[in-house]
Amino acid sequence: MTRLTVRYFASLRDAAGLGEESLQTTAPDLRGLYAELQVRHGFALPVAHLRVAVNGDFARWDEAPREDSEVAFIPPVSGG
Amino acid sequence: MTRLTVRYFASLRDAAGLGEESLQTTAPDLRGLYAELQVRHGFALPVAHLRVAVNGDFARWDEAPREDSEVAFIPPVSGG
Amino acid sequence: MPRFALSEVSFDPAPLRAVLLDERAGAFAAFEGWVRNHNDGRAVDGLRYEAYVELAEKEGERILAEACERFAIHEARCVHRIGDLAIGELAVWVGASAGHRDAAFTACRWIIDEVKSRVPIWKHERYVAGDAGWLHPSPPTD
Amino acid sequence: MPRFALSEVSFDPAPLRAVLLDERAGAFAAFEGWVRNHNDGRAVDGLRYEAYVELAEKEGERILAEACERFAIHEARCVHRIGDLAIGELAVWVGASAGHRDAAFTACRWIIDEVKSRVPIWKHERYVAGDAGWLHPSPPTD
Repeated sequence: MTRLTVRYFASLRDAAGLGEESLQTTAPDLRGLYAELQVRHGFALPVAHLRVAVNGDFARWDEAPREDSEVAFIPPVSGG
Repeated sequence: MTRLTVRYFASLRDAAGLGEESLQTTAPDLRGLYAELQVRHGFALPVAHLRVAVNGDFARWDEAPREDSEVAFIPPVSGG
Repeated sequence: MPRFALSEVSFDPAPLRAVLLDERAGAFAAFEGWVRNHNDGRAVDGLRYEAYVELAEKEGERILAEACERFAIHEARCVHRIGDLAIGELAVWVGASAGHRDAAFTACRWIIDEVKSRVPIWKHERYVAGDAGWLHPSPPTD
Repeated sequence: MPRFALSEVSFDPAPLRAVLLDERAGAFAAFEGWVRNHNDGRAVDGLRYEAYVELAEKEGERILAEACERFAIHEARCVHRIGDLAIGELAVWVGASAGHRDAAFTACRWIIDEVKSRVPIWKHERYVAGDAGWLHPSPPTD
Protein backbone atom coordinates (compact mmCIF):
# COMPACT_ATOMS: atom_id res chain seq x y z
CA MET A 1 0.00 0.00 0.00
CA THR A 2 1.31 3.43 -0.97
CA ARG A 3 -0.19 6.51 0.61
CA LEU A 4 -0.07 9.64 -1.54
CA THR A 5 -1.90 12.81 -2.56
CA VAL A 6 -3.46 13.26 -5.98
CA ARG A 7 -4.23 16.68 -7.48
CA TYR A 8 -6.83 17.29 -10.17
CA PHE A 9 -7.10 20.20 -12.59
CA ALA A 10 -9.61 21.55 -15.08
CA SER A 11 -12.11 18.92 -16.30
CA LEU A 12 -10.59 16.26 -14.05
CA ARG A 13 -11.23 18.46 -11.05
CA ASP A 14 -14.81 19.03 -12.15
CA ALA A 15 -15.36 15.29 -12.68
CA ALA A 16 -13.79 14.33 -9.34
CA GLY A 17 -15.60 17.14 -7.55
CA LEU A 18 -12.42 18.02 -5.66
CA GLY A 19 -9.01 19.53 -6.28
CA GLU A 20 -7.03 16.96 -4.35
CA GLU A 21 -7.41 13.87 -2.26
CA SER A 22 -5.23 11.62 -0.13
CA LEU A 23 -5.49 7.93 -0.87
CA GLN A 24 -3.83 4.56 -0.66
CA THR A 25 -3.09 2.55 -3.77
CA THR A 26 -1.76 -0.85 -4.70
CA ALA A 27 -1.23 0.17 -8.33
CA PRO A 28 2.25 -0.82 -9.53
CA ASP A 29 2.74 2.36 -11.55
CA LEU A 30 1.19 5.76 -12.21
CA ARG A 31 -0.65 4.42 -15.23
CA GLY A 32 -2.38 1.92 -12.99
CA LEU A 33 -3.12 4.62 -10.45
CA TYR A 34 -4.89 6.68 -13.12
CA ALA A 35 -6.88 3.61 -14.21
CA GLU A 36 -8.12 3.13 -10.63
CA LEU A 37 -9.13 6.77 -10.33
CA GLN A 38 -10.71 6.79 -13.77
CA VAL A 39 -13.08 4.08 -12.54
CA ARG A 40 -13.72 5.82 -9.23
CA HIS A 41 -14.44 9.27 -10.71
CA GLY A 42 -15.60 8.45 -14.24
CA PHE A 43 -12.86 10.48 -15.95
CA ALA A 44 -13.53 10.77 -19.69
CA LEU A 45 -9.94 11.61 -20.67
CA PRO A 46 -7.92 8.57 -21.78
CA VAL A 47 -4.45 8.22 -20.27
CA ALA A 48 -2.91 8.79 -23.72
CA HIS A 49 -4.15 12.40 -23.61
CA LEU A 50 -2.63 13.12 -20.21
CA ARG A 51 0.75 13.82 -18.74
CA VAL A 52 1.65 12.98 -15.17
CA ALA A 53 3.72 14.88 -12.64
CA VAL A 54 5.17 13.86 -9.28
CA ASN A 55 6.09 16.47 -6.66
CA GLY A 56 5.84 19.29 -9.19
CA ASP A 57 7.92 17.73 -11.98
CA PHE A 58 6.86 15.81 -15.05
CA ALA A 59 7.19 12.06 -14.52
CA ARG A 60 6.88 8.81 -16.49
CA TRP A 61 3.73 6.67 -16.44
CA ASP A 62 5.74 3.56 -15.61
CA GLU A 63 7.13 5.02 -12.40
CA ALA A 64 5.92 3.38 -9.21
CA PRO A 65 3.80 5.53 -6.88
CA ARG A 66 6.00 6.93 -4.12
CA GLU A 67 4.95 7.15 -0.47
CA ASP A 68 3.91 10.68 0.57
CA SER A 69 4.34 12.02 -2.95
CA GLU A 70 2.02 14.46 -4.72
CA VAL A 71 0.81 13.08 -8.05
CA ALA A 72 -0.88 15.35 -10.61
CA PHE A 73 -2.65 14.29 -13.78
CA ILE A 74 -2.25 16.95 -16.45
CA PRO A 75 -5.06 17.23 -19.01
CA PRO A 76 -4.23 18.69 -22.45
CA VAL A 77 -3.24 22.31 -21.78
CA SER A 78 -4.93 25.35 -23.30
CA GLY A 79 -3.09 28.41 -22.08
CA GLY A 80 -2.13 31.35 -24.29
CA MET B 1 14.72 73.20 -72.14
CA THR B 2 12.74 71.90 -69.19
CA ARG B 3 12.72 73.86 -65.93
CA LEU B 4 12.26 71.77 -62.80
CA THR B 5 13.26 71.37 -59.17
CA VAL B 6 15.53 68.58 -57.96
CA ARG B 7 15.62 67.37 -54.34
CA TYR B 8 18.56 65.61 -52.75
CA PHE B 9 18.62 63.38 -49.68
CA ALA B 10 21.19 61.77 -47.43
CA SER B 11 24.61 61.35 -49.07
CA LEU B 12 23.40 63.04 -52.27
CA ARG B 13 22.45 66.09 -50.25
CA ASP B 14 25.85 66.12 -48.57
CA ALA B 15 27.63 65.78 -51.92
CA ALA B 16 25.54 68.50 -53.59
CA GLY B 17 25.81 70.73 -50.56
CA LEU B 18 22.13 71.59 -50.82
CA GLY B 19 18.73 69.98 -50.34
CA GLU B 20 17.17 71.22 -53.54
CA GLU B 21 17.86 73.33 -56.57
CA SER B 22 15.95 74.69 -59.55
CA LEU B 23 17.52 74.08 -62.90
CA GLN B 24 17.00 73.76 -66.64
CA THR B 25 17.84 70.57 -68.47
CA THR B 26 17.94 69.27 -72.00
CA ALA B 27 18.19 65.64 -70.85
CA PRO B 28 15.69 63.44 -72.72
CA ASP B 29 14.86 61.37 -69.65
CA LEU B 30 15.42 61.21 -65.87
CA ARG B 31 18.37 58.87 -66.34
CA GLY B 32 20.05 61.55 -68.45
CA LEU B 33 19.17 64.20 -65.86
CA TYR B 34 20.92 62.20 -63.14
CA ALA B 35 23.96 61.75 -65.40
CA GLU B 36 24.22 65.54 -65.81
CA LEU B 37 23.91 66.13 -62.08
CA GLN B 38 26.34 63.33 -61.27
CA VAL B 39 28.96 65.22 -63.27
CA ARG B 40 28.06 68.57 -61.74
CA HIS B 41 28.07 67.38 -58.09
CA GLY B 42 30.39 64.37 -58.23
CA PHE B 43 27.78 61.90 -56.94
CA ALA B 44 29.36 58.55 -56.12
CA LEU B 45 26.15 56.53 -56.27
CA PRO B 46 25.57 54.86 -59.64
CA VAL B 47 22.11 55.26 -61.13
CA ALA B 48 21.54 51.49 -60.72
CA HIS B 49 21.52 51.98 -56.94
CA LEU B 50 18.93 54.76 -56.99
CA ARG B 51 15.23 55.14 -57.47
CA VAL B 52 13.65 58.26 -58.85
CA ALA B 53 10.44 60.05 -57.88
CA VAL B 54 8.46 62.80 -59.59
CA ASN B 55 6.08 65.02 -57.62
CA GLY B 56 6.18 62.68 -54.63
CA ASP B 57 5.58 59.39 -56.45
CA PHE B 58 8.02 56.78 -57.67
CA ALA B 59 8.70 57.20 -61.40
CA ARG B 60 10.56 55.41 -64.21
CA TRP B 61 14.05 56.41 -65.33
CA ASP B 62 12.93 56.57 -68.98
CA GLU B 63 10.29 59.23 -68.28
CA ALA B 64 10.97 62.65 -69.79
CA PRO B 65 11.57 65.52 -67.35
CA ARG B 66 8.34 67.47 -66.92
CA GLU B 67 8.16 71.26 -66.75
CA ASP B 68 7.74 72.58 -63.19
CA SER B 69 7.96 69.10 -61.68
CA GLU B 70 9.83 68.11 -58.54
CA VAL B 71 12.31 65.31 -59.17
CA ALA B 72 13.89 63.38 -56.28
CA PHE B 73 16.73 60.89 -56.47
CA ILE B 74 16.33 58.22 -53.81
CA PRO B 75 19.54 56.63 -52.49
CA PRO B 76 19.33 53.10 -51.01
CA VAL B 77 17.13 53.45 -47.94
CA SER B 78 18.17 52.51 -44.41
CA GLY B 79 15.20 53.09 -42.15
CA GLY B 80 14.05 50.71 -39.45
CA MET C 1 14.24 37.77 -11.15
CA PRO C 2 12.21 35.06 -12.89
CA ARG C 3 11.66 35.33 -16.64
CA PHE C 4 8.26 33.66 -16.47
CA ALA C 5 5.44 34.58 -14.12
CA LEU C 6 1.78 33.87 -13.53
CA SER C 7 -0.39 36.81 -12.57
CA GLU C 8 -3.71 36.60 -10.74
CA VAL C 9 -4.50 40.21 -11.60
CA SER C 10 -4.49 42.17 -14.85
CA PHE C 11 -1.06 43.54 -15.65
CA ASP C 12 0.50 46.28 -17.73
CA PRO C 13 3.03 45.20 -20.38
CA ALA C 14 4.93 48.52 -20.25
CA PRO C 15 7.18 47.67 -17.27
CA LEU C 16 7.92 44.22 -18.75
CA ARG C 17 9.06 45.87 -21.97
CA ALA C 18 11.16 48.34 -19.96
CA VAL C 19 13.07 45.47 -18.33
CA LEU C 20 14.18 44.31 -21.78
CA LEU C 21 15.57 47.67 -22.92
CA ASP C 22 19.25 47.18 -23.61
CA GLU C 23 21.78 49.42 -25.34
CA ARG C 24 23.12 46.45 -27.29
CA ALA C 25 19.65 45.53 -28.58
CA GLY C 26 18.45 46.80 -31.93
CA ALA C 27 15.28 44.76 -32.07
CA PHE C 28 12.38 43.90 -29.81
CA ALA C 29 9.43 41.65 -30.63
CA ALA C 30 6.37 41.16 -28.48
CA PHE C 31 3.31 38.98 -28.60
CA GLU C 32 0.07 39.39 -26.68
CA GLY C 33 -2.85 37.02 -26.41
CA TRP C 34 -6.16 38.81 -25.81
CA VAL C 35 -9.49 37.32 -24.75
CA ARG C 36 -11.60 37.17 -27.91
CA ASN C 37 -15.37 37.56 -27.94
CA HIS C 38 -15.72 34.34 -29.93
CA ASN C 39 -14.07 30.96 -30.34
CA ASP C 40 -14.82 28.13 -32.74
CA GLY C 41 -17.94 29.93 -33.94
CA ARG C 42 -19.40 30.49 -30.46
CA ALA C 43 -19.91 33.86 -28.72
CA VAL C 44 -17.75 33.99 -25.61
CA ASP C 45 -18.69 35.91 -22.47
CA GLY C 46 -15.44 35.57 -20.56
CA LEU C 47 -13.01 32.96 -19.38
CA ARG C 48 -11.01 31.61 -16.52
CA TYR C 49 -7.48 30.24 -16.58
CA GLU C 50 -6.48 27.65 -14.04
CA ALA C 51 -2.87 26.58 -13.58
CA TYR C 52 -0.92 23.93 -11.77
CA VAL C 53 1.06 26.81 -10.34
CA GLU C 54 4.20 25.04 -9.07
CA LEU C 55 4.79 23.16 -12.32
CA ALA C 56 3.65 26.00 -14.61
CA GLU C 57 6.22 28.33 -13.06
CA LYS C 58 9.00 25.76 -13.45
CA GLU C 59 8.07 24.82 -17.01
CA GLY C 60 7.62 28.46 -18.05
CA GLU C 61 11.04 29.28 -16.63
CA ARG C 62 12.57 26.34 -18.53
CA ILE C 63 11.03 27.57 -21.80
CA LEU C 64 12.44 31.08 -21.35
CA ALA C 65 15.88 29.71 -20.44
CA GLU C 66 15.80 27.43 -23.49
CA ALA C 67 14.86 30.39 -25.71
CA CYS C 68 17.86 32.35 -24.42
CA GLU C 69 20.07 29.36 -25.32
CA ARG C 70 18.57 28.59 -28.73
CA PHE C 71 18.26 32.07 -30.18
CA ALA C 72 20.58 35.09 -30.46
CA ILE C 73 18.51 37.15 -28.07
CA HIS C 74 19.56 39.31 -25.14
CA GLU C 75 16.61 38.64 -22.88
CA ALA C 76 13.02 37.45 -22.86
CA ARG C 77 10.05 37.58 -20.52
CA CYS C 78 6.59 36.02 -20.35
CA VAL C 79 3.64 36.65 -18.05
CA HIS C 80 0.44 34.59 -18.18
CA ARG C 81 -2.79 35.55 -16.46
CA ILE C 82 -4.73 33.12 -14.30
CA GLY C 83 -8.18 33.57 -12.77
CA ASP C 84 -11.20 35.29 -14.33
CA LEU C 85 -10.72 37.38 -17.47
CA ALA C 86 -13.16 39.59 -19.37
CA ILE C 87 -13.35 40.02 -23.14
CA GLY C 88 -10.46 42.13 -24.40
CA GLU C 89 -8.21 41.47 -21.41
CA LEU C 90 -4.58 40.61 -21.80
CA ALA C 91 -4.13 36.85 -21.25
CA VAL C 92 -0.45 36.40 -22.03
CA TRP C 93 2.50 38.64 -22.88
CA VAL C 94 5.82 37.59 -24.43
CA GLY C 95 8.72 39.91 -25.22
CA ALA C 96 12.23 39.33 -26.53
CA SER C 97 15.09 41.74 -27.20
CA ALA C 98 17.89 40.93 -29.63
CA GLY C 99 20.62 42.44 -31.76
CA HIS C 100 18.60 41.83 -34.91
CA ARG C 101 14.95 41.36 -35.80
CA ASP C 102 15.21 37.78 -37.04
CA ALA C 103 16.15 36.42 -33.63
CA ALA C 104 13.65 38.65 -31.82
CA PHE C 105 10.72 37.44 -33.97
CA THR C 106 11.77 33.79 -34.00
CA ALA C 107 12.30 33.60 -30.26
CA CYS C 108 9.06 35.41 -29.48
CA ARG C 109 7.09 33.03 -31.70
CA TRP C 110 8.85 29.98 -30.31
CA ILE C 111 8.17 31.02 -26.71
CA ILE C 112 4.44 31.51 -27.18
CA ASP C 113 4.17 28.22 -29.08
CA GLU C 114 6.00 26.34 -26.32
CA VAL C 115 4.04 28.04 -23.55
CA LYS C 116 0.78 27.07 -25.24
CA SER C 117 1.81 23.46 -25.67
CA ARG C 118 3.83 22.77 -22.49
CA VAL C 119 2.77 24.93 -19.57
CA PRO C 120 -0.01 23.42 -17.40
CA ILE C 121 -2.61 26.15 -17.78
CA TRP C 122 -6.20 25.44 -18.77
CA LYS C 123 -8.82 27.70 -20.28
CA HIS C 124 -12.43 27.53 -19.12
CA GLU C 125 -14.70 29.38 -21.53
CA ARG C 126 -18.08 30.80 -20.58
CA TYR C 127 -20.38 31.18 -23.56
CA VAL C 128 -23.02 33.85 -24.16
CA ALA C 129 -25.51 30.97 -24.59
CA GLY C 130 -25.08 30.18 -20.90
CA ASP C 131 -22.97 27.03 -20.91
CA ALA C 132 -19.26 26.74 -20.23
CA GLY C 133 -16.48 24.25 -20.68
CA TRP C 134 -12.81 23.39 -20.40
CA LEU C 135 -10.67 23.47 -23.52
CA HIS C 136 -8.65 20.29 -23.77
CA PRO C 137 -7.30 20.16 -27.31
CA SER C 138 -6.69 16.64 -28.56
CA PRO C 139 -2.96 15.96 -28.63
CA PRO C 140 -1.47 15.38 -32.09
CA THR C 141 -1.49 11.68 -32.97
CA ASP C 142 2.10 10.67 -33.53
CA MET D 1 -6.56 58.25 -39.27
CA PRO D 2 -3.39 57.21 -41.10
CA ARG D 3 -1.88 53.82 -40.34
CA PHE D 4 1.68 55.02 -40.95
CA ALA D 5 3.28 58.10 -39.47
CA LEU D 6 6.64 59.79 -39.14
CA SER D 7 7.44 61.34 -35.79
CA GLU D 8 9.98 64.10 -35.19
CA VAL D 9 9.85 63.51 -31.44
CA SER D 10 10.18 60.42 -29.28
CA PHE D 11 6.87 58.61 -28.91
CA ASP D 12 5.22 56.15 -26.56
CA PRO D 13 4.03 52.85 -28.08
CA ALA D 14 1.24 52.38 -25.49
CA PRO D 15 -1.41 54.55 -27.23
CA LEU D 16 -0.59 52.92 -30.59
CA ARG D 17 -1.19 49.49 -29.07
CA ALA D 18 -4.42 50.77 -27.50
CA VAL D 19 -5.76 51.75 -30.93
CA LEU D 20 -5.40 48.12 -32.04
CA LEU D 21 -7.36 46.61 -29.16
CA ASP D 22 -10.36 44.83 -30.63
CA GLU D 23 -12.83 42.40 -29.07
CA ARG D 24 -12.56 40.13 -32.10
CA ALA D 25 -8.77 39.98 -31.85
CA GLY D 26 -7.08 37.16 -29.99
CA ALA D 27 -3.53 38.00 -31.00
CA PHE D 28 -1.30 41.03 -31.18
CA ALA D 29 2.29 41.16 -32.39
CA ALA D 30 4.60 44.14 -32.17
CA PHE D 31 8.08 44.96 -33.34
CA GLU D 32 10.32 47.77 -32.18
CA GLY D 33 13.61 48.94 -33.62
CA TRP D 34 15.89 50.49 -31.01
CA VAL D 35 19.06 52.51 -31.54
CA ARG D 36 21.93 50.13 -30.77
CA ASN D 37 25.23 51.25 -29.31
CA HIS D 38 27.11 49.47 -32.09
CA ASN D 39 26.75 48.58 -35.76
CA ASP D 40 28.99 46.54 -38.00
CA GLY D 41 31.62 46.33 -35.28
CA ARG D 42 31.76 50.08 -34.63
CA ALA D 43 30.71 51.88 -31.45
CA VAL D 44 27.81 54.19 -32.24
CA ASP D 45 27.17 57.46 -30.43
CA GLY D 46 23.77 58.30 -31.86
CA LEU D 47 22.02 58.68 -35.17
CA ARG D 48 19.79 60.81 -37.30
CA TYR D 49 17.02 59.67 -39.62
CA GLU D 50 16.19 61.80 -42.62
CA ALA D 51 13.09 61.13 -44.73
CA TYR D 52 11.63 62.26 -47.99
CA VAL D 53 8.54 63.05 -45.96
CA GLU D 54 5.88 63.28 -48.66
CA LEU D 55 6.85 60.03 -50.33
CA ALA D 56 7.67 58.19 -47.08
CA GLU D 57 4.19 58.87 -45.75
CA LYS D 58 2.56 57.66 -48.97
CA GLU D 59 4.73 54.56 -49.29
CA GLY D 60 4.31 53.70 -45.59
CA GLU D 61 0.55 54.02 -45.93
CA ARG D 62 0.60 51.74 -48.99
CA ILE D 63 2.57 49.10 -47.07
CA LEU D 64 0.10 49.09 -44.20
CA ALA D 65 -2.88 48.91 -46.58
CA GLU D 66 -1.23 46.04 -48.44
CA ALA D 67 -0.63 44.21 -45.15
CA CYS D 68 -4.32 44.51 -44.28
CA GLU D 69 -5.17 42.99 -47.69
CA ARG D 70 -2.58 40.20 -47.68
CA PHE D 71 -2.94 38.90 -44.12
CA ALA D 72 -5.88 37.93 -41.90
CA ILE D 73 -5.32 40.84 -39.55
CA HIS D 74 -7.78 43.30 -38.07
CA GLU D 75 -5.56 46.37 -38.04
CA ALA D 76 -1.93 47.48 -38.14
CA ARG D 77 0.03 50.62 -37.39
CA CYS D 78 3.60 51.82 -37.87
CA VAL D 79 5.42 54.90 -36.62
CA HIS D 80 8.99 55.75 -37.64
CA ARG D 81 11.13 58.37 -35.93
CA ILE D 82 13.00 61.01 -37.90
CA GLY D 83 15.54 63.52 -36.59
CA ASP D 84 18.21 62.96 -33.94
CA LEU D 85 18.05 59.81 -31.80
CA ALA D 86 20.14 58.76 -28.82
CA ILE D 87 21.28 55.22 -28.00
CA GLY D 88 18.37 53.14 -26.71
CA GLU D 89 15.67 55.31 -28.26
CA LEU D 90 12.74 53.83 -30.12
CA ALA D 91 13.33 54.22 -33.86
CA VAL D 92 10.36 52.35 -35.30
CA TRP D 93 7.25 50.66 -33.94
CA VAL D 94 5.01 48.17 -35.78
CA GLY D 95 1.89 46.53 -34.33
CA ALA D 96 -0.74 44.21 -35.79
CA SER D 97 -3.87 42.69 -34.27
CA ALA D 98 -5.46 39.53 -35.62
CA GLY D 99 -7.77 36.67 -34.80
CA HIS D 100 -4.84 34.29 -34.50
CA ARG D 101 -1.14 34.55 -33.80
CA ASP D 102 0.07 33.29 -37.17
CA ALA D 103 -1.35 36.26 -39.05
CA ALA D 104 -0.28 38.74 -36.37
CA PHE D 105 3.36 37.58 -36.47
CA THR D 106 3.54 37.24 -40.25
CA ALA D 107 2.02 40.65 -40.92
CA CYS D 108 4.19 42.37 -38.33
CA ARG D 109 7.35 40.86 -39.81
CA TRP D 110 6.28 41.65 -43.36
CA ILE D 111 5.54 45.28 -42.50
CA ILE D 112 8.92 45.97 -40.91
CA ASP D 113 10.71 44.23 -43.80
CA GLU D 114 8.83 46.32 -46.37
CA VAL D 115 9.29 49.55 -44.43
CA LYS D 116 13.03 48.90 -44.25
CA SER D 117 13.30 48.19 -47.96
CA ARG D 118 10.79 50.62 -49.50
CA VAL D 119 10.24 53.72 -47.39
CA PRO D 120 12.59 56.63 -48.22
CA ILE D 121 14.22 57.06 -44.83
CA TRP D 122 17.99 57.21 -44.36
CA LYS D 123 20.09 56.57 -41.32
CA HIS D 124 23.07 58.77 -40.53
CA GLU D 125 25.28 57.17 -37.88
CA ARG D 126 27.62 59.10 -35.64
CA TYR D 127 30.47 56.96 -34.32
CA VAL D 128 32.21 57.21 -30.98
CA ALA D 129 35.48 57.56 -32.95
CA GLY D 130 34.26 60.93 -34.17
CA ASP D 131 33.30 60.28 -37.79
CA ALA D 132 29.83 59.79 -39.19
CA GLY D 133 28.19 58.51 -42.33
CA TRP D 134 25.06 57.66 -44.23
CA LEU D 135 23.99 54.03 -44.49
CA HIS D 136 23.21 53.19 -48.09
CA PRO D 137 23.06 49.41 -48.28
CA SER D 138 23.94 48.05 -51.70
CA PRO D 139 20.80 46.85 -53.44
CA PRO D 140 20.59 43.09 -54.08
CA THR D 141 21.94 42.24 -57.52
CA ASP D 142 19.14 40.59 -59.43
